[in-house]
Amino acid sequence: MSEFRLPSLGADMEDATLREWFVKPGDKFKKGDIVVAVETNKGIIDVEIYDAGTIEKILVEPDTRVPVGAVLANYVSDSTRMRISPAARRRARELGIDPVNIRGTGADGAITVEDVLAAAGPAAPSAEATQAYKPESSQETRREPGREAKPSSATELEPAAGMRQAIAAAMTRANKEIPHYYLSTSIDMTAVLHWLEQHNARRPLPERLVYAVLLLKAVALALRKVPEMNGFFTNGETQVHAAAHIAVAISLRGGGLVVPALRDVQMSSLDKLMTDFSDLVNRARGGHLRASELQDATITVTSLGEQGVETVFPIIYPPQLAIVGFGSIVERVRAVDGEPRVRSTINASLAADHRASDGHRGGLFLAEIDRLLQEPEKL
Amino acid sequence: MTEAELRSRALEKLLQVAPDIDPDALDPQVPIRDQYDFDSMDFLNFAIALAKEFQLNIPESDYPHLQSLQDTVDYLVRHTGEQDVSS
Amino acid sequence: MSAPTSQVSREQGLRWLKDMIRVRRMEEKCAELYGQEKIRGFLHLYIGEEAVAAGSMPELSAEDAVVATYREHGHALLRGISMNAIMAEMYGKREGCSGGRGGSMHLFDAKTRFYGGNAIVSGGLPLAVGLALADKMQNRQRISVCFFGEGAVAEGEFHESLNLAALWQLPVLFICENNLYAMGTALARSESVTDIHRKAESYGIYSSAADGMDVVSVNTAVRAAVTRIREDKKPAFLEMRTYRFRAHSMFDPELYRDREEVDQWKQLCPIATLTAQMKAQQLIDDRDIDGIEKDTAAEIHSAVEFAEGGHWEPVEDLTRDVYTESR
Amino acid sequence: MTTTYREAMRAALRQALQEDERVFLMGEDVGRYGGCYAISQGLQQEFGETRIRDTPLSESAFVGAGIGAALGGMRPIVEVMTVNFSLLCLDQIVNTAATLRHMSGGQFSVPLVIRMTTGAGRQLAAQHSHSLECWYAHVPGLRVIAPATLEDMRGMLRLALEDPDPVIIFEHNALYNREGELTEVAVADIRRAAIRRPGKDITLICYGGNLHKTLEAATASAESGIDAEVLDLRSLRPLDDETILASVRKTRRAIIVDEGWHSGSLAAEIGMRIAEQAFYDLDAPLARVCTAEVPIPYPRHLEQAALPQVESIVGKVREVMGQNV
Repeated sequence: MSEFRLPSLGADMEDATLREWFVKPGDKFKKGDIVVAVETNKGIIDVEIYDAGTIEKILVEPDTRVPVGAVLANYVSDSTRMRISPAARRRARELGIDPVNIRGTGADGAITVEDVLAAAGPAAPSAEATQAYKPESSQETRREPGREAKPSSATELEPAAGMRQAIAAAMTRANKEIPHYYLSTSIDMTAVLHWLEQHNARRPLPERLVYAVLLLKAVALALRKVPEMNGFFTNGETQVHAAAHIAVAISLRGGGLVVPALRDVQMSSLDKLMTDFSDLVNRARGGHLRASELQDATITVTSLGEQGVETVFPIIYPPQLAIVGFGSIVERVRAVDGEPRVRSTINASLAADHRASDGHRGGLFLAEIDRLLQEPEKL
Repeated sequence: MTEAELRSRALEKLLQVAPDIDPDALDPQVPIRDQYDFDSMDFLNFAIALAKEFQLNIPESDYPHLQSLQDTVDYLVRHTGEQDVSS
Repeated sequence: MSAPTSQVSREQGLRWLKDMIRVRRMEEKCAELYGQEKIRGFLHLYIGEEAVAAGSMPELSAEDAVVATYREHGHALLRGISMNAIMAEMYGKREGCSGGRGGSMHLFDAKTRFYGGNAIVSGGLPLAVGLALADKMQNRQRISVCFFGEGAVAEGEFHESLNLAALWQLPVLFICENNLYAMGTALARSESVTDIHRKAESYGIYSSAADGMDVVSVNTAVRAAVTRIREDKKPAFLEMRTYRFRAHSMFDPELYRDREEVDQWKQLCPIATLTAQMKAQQLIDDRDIDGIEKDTAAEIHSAVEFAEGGHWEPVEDLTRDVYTESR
Repeated sequence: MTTTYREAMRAALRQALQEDERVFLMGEDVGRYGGCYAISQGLQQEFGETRIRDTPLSESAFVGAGIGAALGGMRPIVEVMTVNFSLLCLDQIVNTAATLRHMSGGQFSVPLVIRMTTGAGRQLAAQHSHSLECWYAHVPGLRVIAPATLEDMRGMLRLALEDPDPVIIFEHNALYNREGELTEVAVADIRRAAIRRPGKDITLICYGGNLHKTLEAATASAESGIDAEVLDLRSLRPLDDETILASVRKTRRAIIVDEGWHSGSLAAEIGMRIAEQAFYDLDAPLARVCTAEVPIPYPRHLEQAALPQVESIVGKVREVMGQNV
C-alpha cells in the first residue's frame, strides 16, 4: 500500500484545502494524472501524481484543510507486485477478472484460485435449484472441479463461458462439500407494502424505495440475533462476521449472473441502501463492478420473484454459511385473528451450512426476518 | 410536443435503460417486461428517466400506466400537455 | 624376446599373417578416415599388438565369451565380426555391430558372444568373472576370455576379480596385453612389481608370460591356458608382452616415450617377423603376401563403401535401447 | 497376516529362489552371517552356498560379476550392504549395468537386481547414513525403486526380477523392524506411484522410509483443516509423472519429502517437473522437506534435527497453505 501525500507546491505553501477529487477508490491512474484539486493561498491548483496504480481509499474529504505532507489517499502502486499464484492468474484471465483488488488468502497473502472464484462471484445458486432452470444446461456445467477449465487458450474463452465455469465450480464445490439444510416460511408482506405505499407517495421518484431493500435490511438485522448465518467456513472452522455484507444475485443482460455485495447493510439506512442497491445493479449491468464488491460477501440473498417463482431452493455460495431466497409476492388466504383473509405473502427460504448451525437456529433466523418485516417503520 | 416526438423520446429513454431492446421488434401494445428481460429495477430507472426528461412527478399509483410503450406514450400525452400549457 | 617359430605350418602361418594384416590395414584405413572426420570420438589403434588377438582367437570355441577394452578393433574382427559391421560402427551408422550407438570403443556382438568394448580400465574383468559364474552355475562347458591392458593392474577391480575367480574357481582366461604404457604412464612409473603375471600367482592362479610380438608364442601360451581351464575349471592368467606402435589415441603427441624406443620395437613387428621367418623357411613367397594384401584391400574397400552407404539412425529414435522395449 | 518388513523381504527372496532356478543371492555376509540386517537369515541352510553366495569385500567385483552372470543367463540378486558401500561399485552400476544395453545397440540386456539399505536415523554417523538414491535415479538405463509399504516390500522383488533391465531396490533401514498387517501382495507395483491418502488441499510426495512420517504429518495437518494427499513414488526412476501431475493439478500445491540433501535432490527434480508441466495449476510455491546440508552427525538430537520429521513436514504444509506458523 502506498500513500499519496499533499505535495509542497511552493516554498511558502504550508497547507491547502482539498477541493475536489478526480479519482475514487478503485480507479486506476497513470503517472502524471491529475488526481485532486487543492486550494492554496495562491488559488486552486491541480495536483498530479508521480506514480501509476489504483486508488484504494480516499482519506481526506473535500473542503478539509490539511498541512503539506498529509496523506490524502492510499493507493496500490503498480510497482508493488501483486502476489498471485499461477493457477489463480490463469483462472482470473479466463474469467475476465482483474485480480488487482482481490484479497489473497494463500501463502504470503498470495491470491489463490479460491480467492479468484470468490471474487468472480456468482452464486447463481438459486438458478440451479428452481424449476425455471433448464436441466440440459446443468449437465454442461456440472463438471468435476479442477477439470472444468481447460480452454486451448485462455483468451479464446467467452466471458460468459468463463462465468458459467465459475458458477459451475462454485456450485459443484458447494454441493460436494457443504452439508446443506433447508427451511422455508411464508411471510406476510401486507404491512411492508402498506408502509411502502405511504412512504413512496410522499417522495419524488428517485427517492422511492423498492420492497427488496426492506428484505435486505431485515436479513441484515436478523443476523444480529443469529450471527452464525453470517461469515465463512474455511479450513474446518466457522468464522462468524459481525458486519453483514450481503451479496445480491443480479442477472445480466445477455445471460450470466453476478453476485456483488452490499457492505455493512446492518448499518445502512433504507435510503442509503436503496441508493447503493440501485448503483450496484446499474454498475453490475454496465460492467463496472469492483473486484472488492465481488469477494467479501458474508451471506447471499437471492430473489426470483420477478420470474413468478414462488419458492427458491438456493445453494450456498462457498465459503459462506447461508443463503436466503425470496420468491414473488403472492396473494394468499391466511388466517388472521381466526378469520380467513387475503394477504400479500412472500416465501422466504433458507439454505444453511450444517457444520456451522442447526435447523433450530435457522428457524429462529427466518422467524426473526418475519418479525422484523411486520414493523417496517423500524427497519 | 407531438405524439411522435413523445414516442421517440420515450423510446430513447427506454433504450438507455435496456440497450438490448430492439426498437423495430418491440410491440408497443405489449408490456415491455413480457417481451424483454426488464425487471423492477429497470422499470424504476425507466420511470426516473421519464420523470426527469419530461419534468413529471410520477406517483407510484401511476406505474400500471407505464407498462407498454403505447401506454407510456398515452400517459405522456395526457400529462405533458398540461405542463406545456402551464409553461 | 623372439620365440622359435619352427613348427609353423604354411596353412597356419598364412592364416595368422592374413589375420594380422587385416587388422593392421583396417586400422591404417581407420586412421586415414579419422583424419577425414569420417570416424570421430576416441580412436585407439592396436597396430603393433596384432599378434595377441591373432594368436588367441583361434583357440576359442564359438560358445566362449570375449570381453575386451576400448582398443578392441582387432579382437572384434578376429573373433568373427565382419569388417563391414565394424567399419559401419566406427562411422556411427545403423548397420554397425552396435547399431551405431557404441562407436570405436564399444563394439558388441551377441552372435559371437563379444561383450565389448569397455572404456573403463579394468571394468571388463568383473563382467568376465560373472559370465564365467553363470556358466559354472549352469554347468556349461565354456570359458570367458578377458583382454585388458597393464594399466588395469593398478585398479582395485583387477585384484577383486582375480580373487573372486580364484576363490570361486571360475573358468576365466585373463589376458593382460602389457604394452608398457597406460596412456602415457610407463609401467615402471606406476607399479612396484612390474612382472605382472606374478601378481596373478599371488591369488593362486596359474599364470605365465609370453612374447606378445610373436604370434606363435602367443598361440602356444593361449592354447595351453585354454586347455588347462577346460580341464580343471579354474582361471588362468597370461601376460602378453607387447607394444603399440602408434600413439595412445589419435590426438597424442607422445611426449612420454622416445622415438628411438618406438623404432626399436617396430623392428619386432609381428607381421614382418612372421613373414620373414616363413619366407626363410620357404613356406611362402611374395605372391602369397600380395594375395593377402589384395584381398584385404578389397575387403577394406567394400567395408568403407558399406559404411558410407549405411544409414544414420533417425533422431526420433534417440532414446531407444535405454531400457528393454518388450517389457 | 502380521509381519515385519524384514520378514516380508525374506519371504520375497525365498519365493524368488523357489520359483526360478536362475535366481541367486550374492553379497557380503548374506550367507553364514544371515545378512547384515538379518534379511537372508536361514536362507543359506535352505538353498545352499551356491545360491546364497557370500562374497569378499569386493563391491566392484561382485556387482560386476552380477552383471556378467545376468548376461550369462542367470537372475542374480546382489545385496550391497548399504548405499554408502555402493560407492565402491558405482563404476559397475553406472558405467556397465546402465550402459550395456545401449552401447550394444540393444543386443544385451542386464536383468540384474541390486538391493541396498539406505537412510539415516539410527545414530550410525556420517558414513553410514546416506540417502543417495537420487544419484542412481539420475542414470538412464537403471530402474530405481523404493518400497514403503509391507506389500511393496513383499512384492517388489518379484517384479524387479521380471524386469529385463537392471533394477536397484532401496530399502530404508528404519523399515525392517516395523511390523504391520500384510494384505494382498498383488497390489505391489514398481511402475506407478500410489496415492496412500487421498486429499484435496495439498500433495505430499514421498517414498520409502519417509512414507510413515508423511502420513502422520497429513493426519496432524487435518487437525488444522488441511486435507493433504500423500503420494508414494515407489519408482524413483523412471518417475511416474502422470500420477504426480494428476495429484498436483487437483490439489494445486505440492511438498516433496525427501531424505536426500536439498541440493541436487530427487525433490529438486520432482519440483522442477511440476514447475515445467503444471506451473499454471499451482496455487502456492513448491516446497520440500529434505535433510539439512550436513554430513549426518552422530548425536541423536542433531541427527534428528537434520532429518525430515513429522513436525517439519506439518510446519511446511501450513506455510504452503498460508496458515501462519
